[in-house]
Amino acid sequence: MKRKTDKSMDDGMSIIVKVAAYVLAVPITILGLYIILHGHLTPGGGFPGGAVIATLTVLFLVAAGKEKAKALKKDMISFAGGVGLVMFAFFGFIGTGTTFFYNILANSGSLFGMRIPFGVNPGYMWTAGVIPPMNMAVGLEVAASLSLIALVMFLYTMEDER
Amino acid sequence: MMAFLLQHAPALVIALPLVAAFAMPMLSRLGARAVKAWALLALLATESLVLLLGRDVMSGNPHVYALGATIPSLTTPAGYPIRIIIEVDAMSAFMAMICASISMLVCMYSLQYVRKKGGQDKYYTLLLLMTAGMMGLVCTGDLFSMFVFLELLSVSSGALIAFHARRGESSEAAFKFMVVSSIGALMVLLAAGIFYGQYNMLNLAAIGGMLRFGFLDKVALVLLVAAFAMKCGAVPMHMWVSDAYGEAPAPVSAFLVVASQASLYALFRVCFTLFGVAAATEIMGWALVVLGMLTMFIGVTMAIPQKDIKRLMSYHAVSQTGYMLLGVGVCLAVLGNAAALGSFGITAMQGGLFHVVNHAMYKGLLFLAAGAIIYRTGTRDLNKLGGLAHRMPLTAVFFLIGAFSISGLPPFNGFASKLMIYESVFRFNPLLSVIAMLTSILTLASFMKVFHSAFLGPELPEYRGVREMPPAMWISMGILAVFIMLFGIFPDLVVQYLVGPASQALLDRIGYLGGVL
Amino acid sequence: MKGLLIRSLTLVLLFAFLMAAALQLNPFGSPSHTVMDDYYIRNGQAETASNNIVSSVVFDYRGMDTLLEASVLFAAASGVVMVLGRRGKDEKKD
Amino acid sequence: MIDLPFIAVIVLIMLGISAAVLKRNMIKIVMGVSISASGINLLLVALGYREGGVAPIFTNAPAAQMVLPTPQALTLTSIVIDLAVTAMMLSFVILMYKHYGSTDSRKRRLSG
Repeated sequence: MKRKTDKSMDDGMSIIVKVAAYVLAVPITILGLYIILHGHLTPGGGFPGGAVIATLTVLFLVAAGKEKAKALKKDMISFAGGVGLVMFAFFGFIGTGTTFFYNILANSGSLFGMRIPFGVNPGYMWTAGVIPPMNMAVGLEVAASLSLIALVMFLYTMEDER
Repeated sequence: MMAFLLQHAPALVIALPLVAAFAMPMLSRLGARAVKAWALLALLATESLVLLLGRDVMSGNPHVYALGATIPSLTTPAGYPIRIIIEVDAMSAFMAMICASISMLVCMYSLQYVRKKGGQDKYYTLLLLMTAGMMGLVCTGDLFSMFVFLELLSVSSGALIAFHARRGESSEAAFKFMVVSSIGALMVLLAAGIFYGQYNMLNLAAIGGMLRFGFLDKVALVLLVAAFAMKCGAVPMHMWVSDAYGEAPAPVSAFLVVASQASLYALFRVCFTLFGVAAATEIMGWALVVLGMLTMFIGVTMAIPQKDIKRLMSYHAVSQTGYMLLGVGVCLAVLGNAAALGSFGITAMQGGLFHVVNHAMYKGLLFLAAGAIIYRTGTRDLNKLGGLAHRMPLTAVFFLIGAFSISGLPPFNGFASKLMIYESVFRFNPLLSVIAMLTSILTLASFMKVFHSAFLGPELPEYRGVREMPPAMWISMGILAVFIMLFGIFPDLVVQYLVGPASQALLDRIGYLGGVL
Repeated sequence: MKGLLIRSLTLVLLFAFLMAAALQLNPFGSPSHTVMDDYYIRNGQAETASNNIVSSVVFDYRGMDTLLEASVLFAAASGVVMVLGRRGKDEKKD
Repeated sequence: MIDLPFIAVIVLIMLGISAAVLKRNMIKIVMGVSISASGINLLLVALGYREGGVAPIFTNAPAAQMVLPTPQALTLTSIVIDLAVTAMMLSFVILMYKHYGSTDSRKRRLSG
């Protein structure tokens, strides 16, 4: 079948949308990073934060259009996802001296190893052992995977019939 | 080192293929050779670890592993399990050995089979993820983890079914497979939610220990059995099997057989371990038996008129699943009756479980042989094939071994397990045994037809240039064929050392619960 | 239209079945057994040093699930790239 | 007392499954599976609710009973899995649309 592709969409949307997208990109990134880094203190974590960062890609795809999207490297995004997961599994493996997935950093006094008292407290950044690094790893992976899915689907559906 | 590996083996058998898959995007930059070597290496390591673990478990030493606890055996720090617990008893080890061995052989076969097509690194990534999902499904002792592993298995196998995505039919088969398996997985999740709401536990053993068998538990039982029966391709939901097995690349089809059997394992685990005698065993057992009979008979009758070689084999795969359901269903039906259980129930179950491993091997061999035919001739239409025995004698021999084995001819392994099923089922209900034998005869007839039309007859001019398959393919098939012969010649040893402990473990509900609690 | 009838009948049966189950669940807002979750709330801060108990369940007590869930997403991404992202004319037999 | 949340959840699940079973449009089938997954997620969260409870996070928490944390963790997991499954199924629908020119499941080639 023939699907009509709108050539004018190849370069993305109008300048207004583009500028708005670039302006929005900063707060979206900051929000995503905040959600990832404070996953052990406030609602959120690697998954929601990663999804927020992945919306950046979607925004870019919609605003910048097909030609710019083609310049994104799928291999690199996939690589980033793999790195995130290997990091995650690594933090699982370093506990293997005790058991797989043992939280070896918690209460150890080292990085992220601060003790916290029981009960309500204002929230300390350097706590929770391997949970914050795992959040970061998962955030990287989720952002990469979702971006990759969005990018590939976008390119495939925008592609002309050959 | 050995003791360390053995202690952490239950977690490592799942983690190894996973990590190998995660590292794949990095290795793909080094080229296709590195990807293949890495995948094969990872699966070899998994296989050796599983064999190490399996030898220990089969000698009567089940492993329990609490992930993230201060010591692996600390399952109940407060009197109840709070972490995910991997529990490997003889049954789990039995299934894990099947999964690991077949995945390794499939990977070896794929090295040459998927040579010319793009997306190889993704193919091996998904193969490794599928292995991890299967290993997890058979090893885990946690209901929610079971759901997650099931989804990992179905997402990765769904993608692999659509490997030849531009054909259209394969994406259609994959879509159908994904819909069925995601609805099945959602039913498992719903059952897990029901259990969680009642007992505040997700561990299989803990739930089993607290089971009251009220109305909600029965709902959960029905949901779980329906979901896993759907996933293993029992009859009312068998339509996805023929599409998925038929459209997937041949090595993936061979692997999907094992994936279905992992679901079958989950079904048995739920019936025997989670519910046990508490379930209305008579009704449940008969339900499985009837399901098995229908699956067996409808599968084979739909297979006979097929023209597509892989589609035909898929319907036979459905039909063979019926034998396993029949054998284990008979055992479930007499579970409350000690005399009947001792005299034929255990034999029926051993027959069913023996058939699981045999089916994985001969169906794998048949699918791989079909793959070899497709690889060399480029067609899968039986009407177009013919006279291949002149050009591909090795493939013909392997196909014949698989065909004899699936039809239950001595001295192949299919005969050994089918004989055990016939004998024991005859004492339960003679009619069922007769139908099972009839199905076997129909299977033989169907495969003789295939063999005749694909391999025998005069050499066709269009296949004059066809050569024997490349070495990696026949080596992996040869290993399967050798094991089929060995299992057929020494069935008593296999039953004694592999199937016997597995069936004992499945019956030993108290032992499984006691491992955790 | 026989197939439609069978499907609708199955759906109605399933609906009745699940509804009967829903009416039997614990009353909303007061779960009857809470031992496991009380353990998390009581000991989560001491054992994992995380203020967010959900995080400590996700990444510590049920860490394997999370690894697996991330790998499901990874599998989906790999699968989507594999089926949609391939360029070139490498389609052939099988 | 009738527990409205649970009834609503079952209605949602059944809506999704009905759509998946009865609809012809494949996009709607995907939507149906997604809806029933959401229904089950809601069921999990509803099972863990305690009357008047607050989120199980100690950072500046008000002094009240906390709701159960496990269902929230399970829901988080299951949402991501559902997302992955939906992405996978949608890509198959895209492929089929490209191949057959329709999202109608009756136009498919495979039978049975």
